[in-house]
Amino acid sequence: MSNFSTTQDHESTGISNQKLAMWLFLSSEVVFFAALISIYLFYKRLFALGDLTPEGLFDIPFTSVTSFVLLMSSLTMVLSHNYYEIKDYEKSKIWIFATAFLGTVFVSGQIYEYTEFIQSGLTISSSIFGTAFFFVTGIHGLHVVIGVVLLIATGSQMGISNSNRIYSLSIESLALYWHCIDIVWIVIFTAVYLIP
Amino acid sequence: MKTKSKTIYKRPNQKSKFFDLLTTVDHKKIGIMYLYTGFVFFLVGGLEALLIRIHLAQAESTFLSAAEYNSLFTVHGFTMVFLFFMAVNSGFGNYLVPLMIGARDVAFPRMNALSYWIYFFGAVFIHSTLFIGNTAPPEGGYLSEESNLFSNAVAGGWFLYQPNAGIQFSPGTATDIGVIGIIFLGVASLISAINLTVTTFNLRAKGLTLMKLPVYVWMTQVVSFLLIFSLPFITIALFTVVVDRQFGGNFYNVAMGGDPILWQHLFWLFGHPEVYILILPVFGMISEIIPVFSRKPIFGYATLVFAGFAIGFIGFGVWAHHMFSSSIQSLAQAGFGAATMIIAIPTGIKIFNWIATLWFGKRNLNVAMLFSIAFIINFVIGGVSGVLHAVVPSDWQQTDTYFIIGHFHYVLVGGGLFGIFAGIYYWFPHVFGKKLDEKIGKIHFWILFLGLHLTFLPQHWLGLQGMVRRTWWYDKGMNIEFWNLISTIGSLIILISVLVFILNWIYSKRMGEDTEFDPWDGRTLEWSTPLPPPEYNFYDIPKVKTKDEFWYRKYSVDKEDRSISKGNHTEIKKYTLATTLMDTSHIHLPSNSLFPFITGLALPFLGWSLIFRGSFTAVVLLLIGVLTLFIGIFGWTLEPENE
Amino acid sequence: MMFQIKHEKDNSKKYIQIAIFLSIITLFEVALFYTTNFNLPAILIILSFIKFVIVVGFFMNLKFEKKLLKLFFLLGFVLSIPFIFILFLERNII
Amino acid sequence: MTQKRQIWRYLFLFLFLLSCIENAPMDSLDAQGPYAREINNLFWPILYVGYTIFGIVLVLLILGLFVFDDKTGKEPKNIEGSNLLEIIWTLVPIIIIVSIAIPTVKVTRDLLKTPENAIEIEVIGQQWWFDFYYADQQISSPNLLVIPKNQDISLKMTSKDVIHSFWVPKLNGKRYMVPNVDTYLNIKAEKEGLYWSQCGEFCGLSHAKMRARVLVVSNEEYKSWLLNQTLAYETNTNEGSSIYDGQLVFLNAGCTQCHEIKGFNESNEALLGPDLTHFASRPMFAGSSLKLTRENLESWLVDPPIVKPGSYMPKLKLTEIEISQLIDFLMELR
Repeated sequence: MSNFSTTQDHESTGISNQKLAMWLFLSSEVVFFAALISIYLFYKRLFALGDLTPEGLFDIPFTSVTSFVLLMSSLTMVLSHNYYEIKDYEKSKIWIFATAFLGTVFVSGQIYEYTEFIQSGLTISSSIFGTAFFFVTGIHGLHVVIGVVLLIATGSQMGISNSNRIYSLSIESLALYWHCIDIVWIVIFTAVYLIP
Repeated sequence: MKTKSKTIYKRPNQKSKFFDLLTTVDHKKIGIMYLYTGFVFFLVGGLEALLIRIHLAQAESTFLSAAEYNSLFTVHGFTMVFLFFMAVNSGFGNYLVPLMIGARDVAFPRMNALSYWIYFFGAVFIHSTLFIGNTAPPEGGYLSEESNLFSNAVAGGWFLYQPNAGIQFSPGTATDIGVIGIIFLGVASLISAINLTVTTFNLRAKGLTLMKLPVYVWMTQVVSFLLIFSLPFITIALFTVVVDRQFGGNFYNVAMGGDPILWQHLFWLFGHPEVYILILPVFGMISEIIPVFSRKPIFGYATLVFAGFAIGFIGFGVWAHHMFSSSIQSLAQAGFGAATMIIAIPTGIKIFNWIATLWFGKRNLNVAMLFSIAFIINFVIGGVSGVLHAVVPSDWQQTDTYFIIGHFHYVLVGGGLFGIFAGIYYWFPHVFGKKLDEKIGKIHFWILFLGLHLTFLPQHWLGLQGMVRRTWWYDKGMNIEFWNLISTIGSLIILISVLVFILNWIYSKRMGEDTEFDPWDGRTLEWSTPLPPPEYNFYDIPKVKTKDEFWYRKYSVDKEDRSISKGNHTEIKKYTLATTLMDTSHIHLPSNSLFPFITGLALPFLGWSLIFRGSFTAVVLLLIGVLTLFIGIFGWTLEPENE
Repeated sequence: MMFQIKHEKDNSKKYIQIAIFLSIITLFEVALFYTTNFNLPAILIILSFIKFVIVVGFFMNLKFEKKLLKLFFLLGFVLSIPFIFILFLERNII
Repeated sequence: MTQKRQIWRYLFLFLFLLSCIENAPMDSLDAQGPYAREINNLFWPILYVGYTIFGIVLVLLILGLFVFDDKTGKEPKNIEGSNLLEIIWTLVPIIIIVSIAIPTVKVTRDLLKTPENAIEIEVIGQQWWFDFYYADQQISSPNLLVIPKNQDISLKMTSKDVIHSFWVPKLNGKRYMVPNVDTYLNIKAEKEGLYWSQCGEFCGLSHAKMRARVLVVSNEEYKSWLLNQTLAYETNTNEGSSIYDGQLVFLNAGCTQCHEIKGFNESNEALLGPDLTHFASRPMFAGSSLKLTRENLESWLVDPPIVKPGSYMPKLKLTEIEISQLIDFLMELR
């Protein structure tokens, strides 16, 4: 994923290669998550039949706190990118680790929620609701974990070397990826938790 | 890296040619590796097809058992669609697109190598189903004979309809190998699609605006969009199957309320754009070959490009024509039938544009041109039989019968394969600096043409006479042995033509007619390089003024709008050949990198760890897989860019 | 070699304000869900769409990018909408 | 069909379907019912349209290559394109497509309408045989659907395991049989006879051997058949006969776990295997893949999975004598 383009340094469309590639990947992710959520909505009418229904199970305040955490991690990410752009690498490093921290808080909240549900009997094979719920939130959780790993890797790289070192995965595409995960969680939170 | 290389392969500073192949990031070498691997799988797929055809030659034949037959046609489907056709398309795409837009390499060279290695290891992983996976009869069913090589491969048809490909009705690990293998190939195609899109939009030569791009680059661009937007559907669908089969999910578990039709929707939402992903690059190649050999520009460039986008876009709205006989309401069926017919219009525009290019041209019927013209004929036959079952009522009679098999083989073999052979005969000099022999080429063409019609035309009639698709057994009483026999003879003729082609390939690679520069008086930029092209493609990045830039460098236009040669062909040749000896210090190429190979290597281990889930080997495989993945990715990011 | 960084100014204040606005919407959303517990999903969908557009527009500053990027991102949406529509049509929910 | 039309059709028929001379039992073009005929009446004109389009393209191609190529020694004219031509070959296909689409929509809609006063018969597809259940008489006739002539039949179809597809080529198109979903297909036959049917959708190992027969009879015969099917089987009591021994073999070889014979071994819950009460009255057995003869029965009873791979009927390991006694008993089940 190097932002190094072959000997030409001019980009015909004025958008840097890496940003264009990241946005293409994000539009593919949009279709990916749209399909994911519509599978959940497709089976939604069957959820009330089983004994464990969404209304009875979901603990809305807890999940809205974790969603708020993810929303704030989006803020810290954009601050980190902002400080990186104005070459204040120390602050940028702090904020990037803050984002990674908020990300882990969100994931641990998610895992806690999973243990709650499994204890109350909802597993991936217990019912169609279980499968769909764990599938949607699981795949999103996987994306968040990958995001956190990348954040830590980039943050640590920023730490080791001096600021002008060109590491391959620039802050910008990482910020775009993280925001994408966040807005997808906004939609999942509404579709899975709030809509009856 | 100052290397004066006469041909692509010689890289003095590489320890060995083999190591260079593992670490290359040159778009040309990756393209050639795609083509070679794709062609190997074409032979494997062709062998499977032959076994099926020999089995079906006579009624009630016991040449193959049911399990072997089901595995054969499934692996034949996977191999031909994913491992041969998509590989050859992205091989041509990787090789030609940077050359046609005047770039030295793709936007992300190492990502390009990564997409090849993920494809390669995905292909190895899928074909491991022949040795590792095991299919068993559905729970409660019995199987009399023991399983052998083929009979334990994935056996659910290439679109793995649920719940038949679910855990209850095809237990065993073979289907999982097929499913996970396709996820890997999807990732490979997605990466190469993004790579080519960024290359096409960002790395064009000076003055090469979007409307001056060669039609082939446009078609590869439409394919990249189709890939980017249709692969998520298949990835999600295959994830649901992995969850269902491996972790006891209930997506398609009918007892828990799962709905198998959801799988069909998800699969065919990818399935139909997929067939346009296969055929559009071939449209692009034909639109490059016909103008060169009728020595006049492509007719109606803008409408051709627009028609390509129209096919791509409407391709997303027609997927349910694979499901007419399912229980979707009549409104949806009529709607999808109409939408399928609408796609025939842009395809018709394209075909009439090619024919119009032929008119008033100075024809040169060499082998590439023969293949292109045969492509048009076969594609129209395939298109017509396609429209026949876009008509919903007649599709109820024809779906899942041999009529459909006749249709898509006409379009894929008659259309796709002929187009790819046209591309091979046309660009072979560009890759190897030698021309494929015309005489053997013509023999190859006519035998293939005969074999195609003998094999697949009768299949239309078999379909109408009630021969259902995927039957390993048909009775004598069904009176359809005659045409099955003809079809088998036809498939043997196709085998002969492929052997003739291999002979031509081996012969011409050594004793072929030597070509230094621009053998066909080409029109697009890739012919302005010395053949075979050096590592850096263009000594100086070309300045583009008009469409068909290379043609108008050699010809000017008189008042009668005819081109007159500027007589500078030999000077251009001398200059371009001289550039290979000049100092190339001002050119800086990305260095080789082993990490794409390592990252690709990790994937089969992750896949096999899922297959052997629950045993100790699974843990070992998982460790190896995760370890190699981490080494690959972190090594990649820490690797200095431009050394 | 690195693509020149255009905007130099530090607009972290702006981002914080946007974040505050977003959190207000989230609070409003959850409050809405609790107080009335009505099941009119339309409001919830609109609110989440607003949040979606804000994050994409400002945090990912798609608003200030070239037209081509917007086209690519929009194409992703356009091609996922028929999917949802047809799925519901097939289950004759719509 | 007017005489002229007939000749015209056979000309194309010859060109397109050389093998239609001897009758293929599953030939979807030889329609015996109104629905299949309506589909064919739509198929033939569109086929002719397809021919003409292919003919035009072929002619244009040959002309372009051999007649209208540029004969002046110089380079050909650089014709970039002509808007007029583009408009023509966009509008003409649109007209053709619309002229095909309108009848398609019409025929699709009225073929999907359920006819009034139709007899409803349930069809249950399971791995590798069809079961036709006549609800009002509570009789099930595996592999053989008996219907009266000129009578609308509405088939209410479902599946017990995977997706199958019921298809009688000479009567109507095929329709999926989806587990837990009722799909409907209406058929109507105008001529008495035995029509072949085969499962359309790939459903596993013995998909090719999942077949059925549709027997079209006159109304009286239909009623007498229904009556006969409702009769139970009276067990044969004289010990000497081999039928009696066959009954014993049937009882203790475990056949009763899967098969039910009314009057002999009643069982209330649904069993895996087909109902054998009137086994011998049907011309075919084992998913209509074997004709009802002693040799076929023998080869089937010796090792079912060889005949139908993956079959749910295990290899019973019966001795020669037991098998022949069992066959005598089965032949009694008229």
